[in-house]
Amino acid sequence: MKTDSISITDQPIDYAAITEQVRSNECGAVVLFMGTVREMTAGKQTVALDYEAYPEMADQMLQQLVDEARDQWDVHAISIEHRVGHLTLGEISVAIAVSSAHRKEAFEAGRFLIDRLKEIVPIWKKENWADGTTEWVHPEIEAK
Amino acid sequence: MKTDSISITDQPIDYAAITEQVRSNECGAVVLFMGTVREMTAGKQTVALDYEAYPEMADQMLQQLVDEARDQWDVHAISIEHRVGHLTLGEISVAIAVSSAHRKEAFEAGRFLIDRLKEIVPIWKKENWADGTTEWVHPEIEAK
Amino acid sequence: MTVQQIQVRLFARARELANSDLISVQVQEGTTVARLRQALAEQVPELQPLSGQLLIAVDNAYAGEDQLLTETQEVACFPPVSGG
Amino acid sequence: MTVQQIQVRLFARARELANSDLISVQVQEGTTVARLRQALAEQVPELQPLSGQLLIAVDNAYAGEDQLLTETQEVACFPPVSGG
Repeated sequence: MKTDSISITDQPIDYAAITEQVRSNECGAVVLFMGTVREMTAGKQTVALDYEAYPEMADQMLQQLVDEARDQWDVHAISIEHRVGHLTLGEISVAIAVSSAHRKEAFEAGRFLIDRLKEIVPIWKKENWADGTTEWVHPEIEAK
Repeated sequence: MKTDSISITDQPIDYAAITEQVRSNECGAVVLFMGTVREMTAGKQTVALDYEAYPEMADQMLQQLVDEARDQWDVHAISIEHRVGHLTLGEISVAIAVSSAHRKEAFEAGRFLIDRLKEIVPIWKKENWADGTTEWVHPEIEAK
Repeated sequence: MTVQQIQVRLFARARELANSDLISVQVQEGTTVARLRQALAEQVPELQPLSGQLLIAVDNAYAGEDQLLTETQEVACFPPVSGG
Repeated sequence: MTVQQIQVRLFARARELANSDLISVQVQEGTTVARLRQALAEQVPELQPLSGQLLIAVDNAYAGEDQLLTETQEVACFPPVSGG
């Protein structure tokens, strides 16, 4: 039985390492999700994102998400890593790997984990727009 | 714009290479699915799987699946590799990577591609059970 | 009517049962997939364990039962797929 | 009633607006999250642009408005999250 893994890091994410953490002979399926820094958002060009976390609470919330996923799906192992600091275009901000005997569970738990992560894990990003301005991204006040 | 990639191979699958093929600054999301050789199936122990393909038709069907996925979702790039030959426990039989601007499309297209692959792509597997017997897996006659 | 030979590629359990990856089946010219199916059953009785399960592909696509067959097409016969 | 100081950690835009990652807020002893919110608004007017959006966490968990606060708890204040 593999143990789950959660971490907040200021180093580049090694997604193969995250994936290997969940692979097992007990599993027929692995799903890996990665968030990467996208250049264009709503017609505006980004050059970089700065991520900031409340690390102690983020750890707790990630653990809560792992527990919630295990309550709902029969998964074998979960590994989640979120990066903080200055990320340039194309870099990986988050990687979530889930393994399970069959594919349904790995897909559904993976989708659940990233959806919930974006709702409750205390991490924030600031856009560094190509025009030199910066802007914190806060979902509920984006419309402003 | 990245091009899609499909292949049938008798070599071990390098899932990082499949993943890198779809990554792009235009994307905020990458989903990778992998099928791996599971030791236990319905209480029986496997030691290996032999995969056989009808390679020319499998290529055509994989291309059809890519076209079907692109008809339904706004994805950036798709890369699919399926292995044939003798696979031992834990080895990767198939890897499917999908990238898109937002995560919804990558998850949905990835799930669609593996579901459809298992329905129409002419590839077959034979169980090498731990008791020394072998058995072709054919979904519609599994109940026998 | 003219008799023709259709070469049929076999895969997976069909290949193993027939102990060959290519068999020749004798049919009437202008035959259909459905008639090929009958001819296979008669001329290659080894495939009987897969009877009713066999799929027919023509030129790398799944074939309908009414599809006409010619000698120049690539025809294949195999059990339900189980890849992934 | 006794007055107490509550240390509040700030993150992201809240931290930038207040120009500090830790502020001290004066409240009555036995105060609630809702009253802390009021005290923040009065004593740290720099946070006004986030008014109505700020979330309060106590001991690394989201806090309800009626939750009681003590000096020994870790309290944090931040805008809606946007990780991933």
